Amino acid sequence: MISFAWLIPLFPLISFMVLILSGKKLKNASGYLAILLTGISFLLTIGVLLDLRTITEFEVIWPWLTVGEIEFQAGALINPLNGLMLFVVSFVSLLIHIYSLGYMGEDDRKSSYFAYLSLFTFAMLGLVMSPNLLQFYMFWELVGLGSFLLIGFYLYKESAKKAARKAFIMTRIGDAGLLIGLILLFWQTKTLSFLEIFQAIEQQKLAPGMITLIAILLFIGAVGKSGQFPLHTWLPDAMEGPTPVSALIHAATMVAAGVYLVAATYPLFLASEWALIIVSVIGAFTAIFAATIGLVQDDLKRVLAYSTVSQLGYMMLALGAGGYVAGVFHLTTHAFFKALLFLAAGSVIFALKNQHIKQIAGSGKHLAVTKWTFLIGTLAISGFPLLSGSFSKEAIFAALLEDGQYGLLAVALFTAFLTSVYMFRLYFLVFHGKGEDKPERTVPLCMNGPMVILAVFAVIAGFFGSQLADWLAGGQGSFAVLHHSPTWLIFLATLVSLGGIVLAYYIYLRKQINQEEWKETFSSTYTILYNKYFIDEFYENTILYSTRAISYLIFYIEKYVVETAMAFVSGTIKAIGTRGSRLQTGQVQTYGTVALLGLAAIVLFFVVKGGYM
Amino acid sequence: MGLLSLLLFSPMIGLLLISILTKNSDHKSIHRYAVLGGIIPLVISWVAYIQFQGHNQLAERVSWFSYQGGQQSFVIDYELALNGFRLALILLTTLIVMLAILASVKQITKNPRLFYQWLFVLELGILGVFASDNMFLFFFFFELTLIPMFFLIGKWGHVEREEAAYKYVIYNGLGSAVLLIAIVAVFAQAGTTNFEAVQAYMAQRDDMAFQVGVLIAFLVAFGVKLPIIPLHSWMVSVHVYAPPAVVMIHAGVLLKIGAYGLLQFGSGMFPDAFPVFAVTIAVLGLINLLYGAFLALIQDDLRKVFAYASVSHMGIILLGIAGMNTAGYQGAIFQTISHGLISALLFYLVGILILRTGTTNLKKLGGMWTAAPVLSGLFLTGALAGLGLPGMSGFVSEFMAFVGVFEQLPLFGAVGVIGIILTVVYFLRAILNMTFGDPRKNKYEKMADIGKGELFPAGVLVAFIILIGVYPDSLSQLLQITLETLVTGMGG
Amino acid sequence: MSAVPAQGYLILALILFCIGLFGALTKRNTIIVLISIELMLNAVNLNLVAFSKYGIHPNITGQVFSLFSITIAAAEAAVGIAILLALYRNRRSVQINEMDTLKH
Amino acid sequence: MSGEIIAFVLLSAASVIGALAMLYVSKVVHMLLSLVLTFFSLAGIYVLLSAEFVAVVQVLIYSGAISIMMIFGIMLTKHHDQEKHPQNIGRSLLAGGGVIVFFAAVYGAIRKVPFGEQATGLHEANTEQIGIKIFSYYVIPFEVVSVILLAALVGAVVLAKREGDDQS
Repeated sequence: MISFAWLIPLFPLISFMVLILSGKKLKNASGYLAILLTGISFLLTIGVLLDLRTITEFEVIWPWLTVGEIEFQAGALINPLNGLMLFVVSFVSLLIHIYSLGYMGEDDRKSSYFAYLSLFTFAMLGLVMSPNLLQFYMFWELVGLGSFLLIGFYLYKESAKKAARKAFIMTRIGDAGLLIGLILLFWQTKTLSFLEIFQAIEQQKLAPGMITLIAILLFIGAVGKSGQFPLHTWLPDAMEGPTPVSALIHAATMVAAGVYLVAATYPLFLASEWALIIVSVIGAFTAIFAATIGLVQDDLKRVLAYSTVSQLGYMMLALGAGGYVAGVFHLTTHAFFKALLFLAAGSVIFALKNQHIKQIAGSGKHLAVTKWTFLIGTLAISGFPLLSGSFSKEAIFAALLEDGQYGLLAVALFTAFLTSVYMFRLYFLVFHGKGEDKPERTVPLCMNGPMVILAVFAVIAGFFGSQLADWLAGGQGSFAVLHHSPTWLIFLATLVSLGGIVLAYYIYLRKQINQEEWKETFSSTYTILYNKYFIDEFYENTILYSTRAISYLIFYIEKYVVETAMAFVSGTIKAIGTRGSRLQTGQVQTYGTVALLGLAAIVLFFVVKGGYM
Repeated sequence: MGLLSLLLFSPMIGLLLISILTKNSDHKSIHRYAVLGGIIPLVISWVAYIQFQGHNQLAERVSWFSYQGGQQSFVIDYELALNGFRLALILLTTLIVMLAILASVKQITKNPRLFYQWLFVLELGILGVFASDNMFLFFFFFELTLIPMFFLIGKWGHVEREEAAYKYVIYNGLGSAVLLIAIVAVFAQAGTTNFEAVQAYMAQRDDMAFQVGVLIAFLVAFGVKLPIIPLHSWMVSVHVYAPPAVVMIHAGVLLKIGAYGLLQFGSGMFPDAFPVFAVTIAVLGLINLLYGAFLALIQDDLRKVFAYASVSHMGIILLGIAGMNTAGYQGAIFQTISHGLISALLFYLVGILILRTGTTNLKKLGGMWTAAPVLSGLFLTGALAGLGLPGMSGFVSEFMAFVGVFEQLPLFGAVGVIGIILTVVYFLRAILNMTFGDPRKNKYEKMADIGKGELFPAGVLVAFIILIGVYPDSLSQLLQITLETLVTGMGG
Repeated sequence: MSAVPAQGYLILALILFCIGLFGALTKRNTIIVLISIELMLNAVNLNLVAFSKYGIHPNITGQVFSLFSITIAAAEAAVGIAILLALYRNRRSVQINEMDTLKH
Repeated sequence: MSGEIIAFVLLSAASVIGALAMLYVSKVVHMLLSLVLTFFSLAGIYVLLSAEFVAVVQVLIYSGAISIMMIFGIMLTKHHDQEKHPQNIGRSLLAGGGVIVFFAAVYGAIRKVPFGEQATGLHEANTEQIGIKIFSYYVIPFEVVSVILLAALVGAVVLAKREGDDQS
């Protein structure tokens, strides 16, 4: 089965092509077609996973582009990490295809939606099985395209347009770093294949400084894609897309691709101490930074978006601290519970047609399945004991402890506390309260089903931590170790998580602590947080402004310097023309004189030079 | 008459077909004959492609004239020869001319007979430029492209068409003058204009100063054509004021003569002296890339955006050439072909847009997607191809060009990558402003989507763009031998 | 027998040719321009005849050709005068500087 | 100093003086007459060059036919015309300069040209020799020249005819 692994991404691609070429003809069938083909991919993935128990590594490559003696290749690389990612992607993607059937039920551009979704699935599957960085980069960009198209799906909305554009551009900034990094890497090692790069690093063919530079450049790519500070601003805006899209792309898969990139090129990062430090510091900062913003946002999806940013920061933090397994583990569990949270949020929006949590004010409680699944998701992300999130977070704390990063550990713990506060704020505000609005629609089974399945995974995924470590160790070797925390740390983590829940309970449910009063006392802090630290405005006023300024500067150069030069040239030519036309007197004798002068000149030349040359 | 001559002069058949028609014959039959005339070179060029695959070379040579001067003999022959690069450009030419004719069917209503006559002369000239194997023929056909373009712009263009046509002719005329001087200088030294013979002569003479001097002249001459900043303003006005069908050819093929010339004349004839210019070309490339990109950011006219996008893309060609290695050259060549296809696609769509709305002002357009989803989708596809999305030809060429330039000049490459970010910004800004957004803002709410018949040329272009993007070896296999000669000539 | 060198005849012819040329380029009366051209032709004839006697291969052909050339000169003069008359009828002038239709 | 040299000097002086006079007299008719002098003296020079027949033709055609025709031309147009000194002095200077350069260059060339022996038998039955040459070797050019003359004749008549004459 594993030798057919390269077929996996092709089915969604077929789906995309059929749907995009058939236009609106397929109508409802489009959804079923997409689900069918994604389902085939998922089954194939399962088959591949079964094979992976015995074969730890499988690579198939074809020549793709010949450049003189260099040959760039395309193909598929299956190792435990890739296999895991394949599973996560195809599984979540399948569930979300099914969910979308209900969510997008009445949209008349449904076939476009499913086409884009299939395109994204194709790209994401291709991404996680790339045997080399070039193919990785290509799918990386295609994933961005899928995300862009889906964010801008409601294209008549001005905000969707802006969000889509922003997402594409911000991630592209990261991609530029990635591109530079991979080209540098290519000239250092003469190859882009992951395996050969790792060999080169093992043989210490690269200068340490160069490794650090390349690792940082690759990390810039990951920062862009995974919404890490300072390129995170697109991710919350990306919530303009349909909610299932947010679940798939901006929670479970694409944004995790940055983490995956770091994981996939982990030997490179391990070879450079500085790169690891930068990864962990950026991760930690993003985690706490986004969590604080998440505390005060009022938009259901935005809170989840900031929570995603924060959790991705966690993963980076883990990877930076040497917690390879912890990072990948958290990536997996996060994929399940965050997809679940988004799907549940989608149900709320679907049913109530509202996503402002203060306006919803508890109306979510009429949706029983949604309420319970959302609660499970919330508990998981808060690190409630025995749910998946608690295990993966604990692994991260352990890794930090092992690495001796006590400062970062403190940050991580505090972030965990904030996480449970804002997540339960969300939960209490949406599902507990007066609840005056009755749902306009009932949530169909095809939406509830995936939510329940994901809820199950969100509960149980945490128990497979050590299996995951063994699994990953099969492919990668030494660094794939799951760190275990000492008891006091487990206790502390649980305490922090519960503390957050309790605090949220008192503030938002019992209202014993008046949040309005807090708002008054810390009004400036509140404003800063509510406006996301004014990062967008900062970019607006610095980068965008200076870009525009350069543009206008060049515009004026163009207008005055170049055009003047142009006018000068054409003026000169015109002047020559006018002068020349004066020779054109119409008088034969003048012409004759000119001819004679020419003759005289030629004769003179011959006489003086004695011939040609 | 060999296959190459047949190919070269095949546009004459179309020209004759059109000329047989009287002035009063109805436009439909003129268009029909023009399409027929466009198909003939297309078919022959593909036959040549198949032939070329068999032998990997295709050449013709007829002695023309020679004379003695001093101890040296001076020879000018009628020499045609193909290599992979030229063949690729010829295939591109015949394809794009064909599609331009299809585009003209609806867009040209004023005296189509004369229009097509000029168009076929133009095609003849372009084919000649790419097929000729010596500088003399090259120059002859190079000049031959000048005149038809002048009339095509001046007579069938928009608004400031005559101004644009004069700008075109003045700039290119000056460029040709410089080119002629350089060619004559080389001819007087080497006694031949054949590319290979000149290369052999220069290698044996080893006169660096002379070579550098001539190369500067070539750089200027082809810099006008490419265009290199600050010699670009003619090109912008041609993009804006020429009829879109003509711009398809202009941006798609004619600008490529500059890139082709730089490679063929620069590295093809002066392999020893050319690397001296690596940094110069890299700097020029960067300037082009960023200058074009920054200007494209703030334009309000879609055609101007695309024009500056072309300027910017030419920067990538220059960067690739500056790499002075296989990857860079291949990137430059890929970019030539790829940009040809992409800009042809974009201007084809612009033509359709003008038919529907009569404007390309971005401030007047908006929310088009609701009314015309397919047209908008194609615009977006073109823009994505232009901004170098993987899976389309633009990415492969950009990637290789950057790989090439990174070997020796990594800093230039790194700065150039910034240009790629800007590319995204300006393309998305233009396309999204036009297609996305509130449909109620769209003054042309009832505009028709692209028709079934109009879909074909766009489809063909998209297919080629994706083919090269998904499987670039289809093109790069064709180029390997050419590249080898280009690069090995440089001593590795 | 003779002491006149061939160069003498050639130089005479050259002088006459140059005078004719100068006249043809500067005189304003069309008839004089015409006749200056005749003078140039005459100088050429002189050359031909001189070469027929002093050339590397002295030959009667030179004289024959001077005859041809005189014939053509006569024809030319006749047509020239005819054109001149036609022009004069239209323009009432034989001043060459008033004839600048080539410019327009 | 042989008689031939004296004759040559006199005749060439006369022809040059005639030509120069053409340049510097002011009346058109006088110009023409001074050129007739040149033509006559050239005929004399032809005789010196053993080309008696050509000399006679020269007198007949140039000094006779063409000069008469030119005089008719002058008569039929503005015969009182006076040639003032050319107003376009710049152009005259340019032309003069060009002519002088040309003269100097060709003069230099002539000085260097080597010449062979002079022919001896040219003056014996000169006319006969010419006749034989024309009617044996140069028949076709001769015929072509006749055609040209005919064409010139017809052309001259057509051109000189008044335009209104077509009707009558």
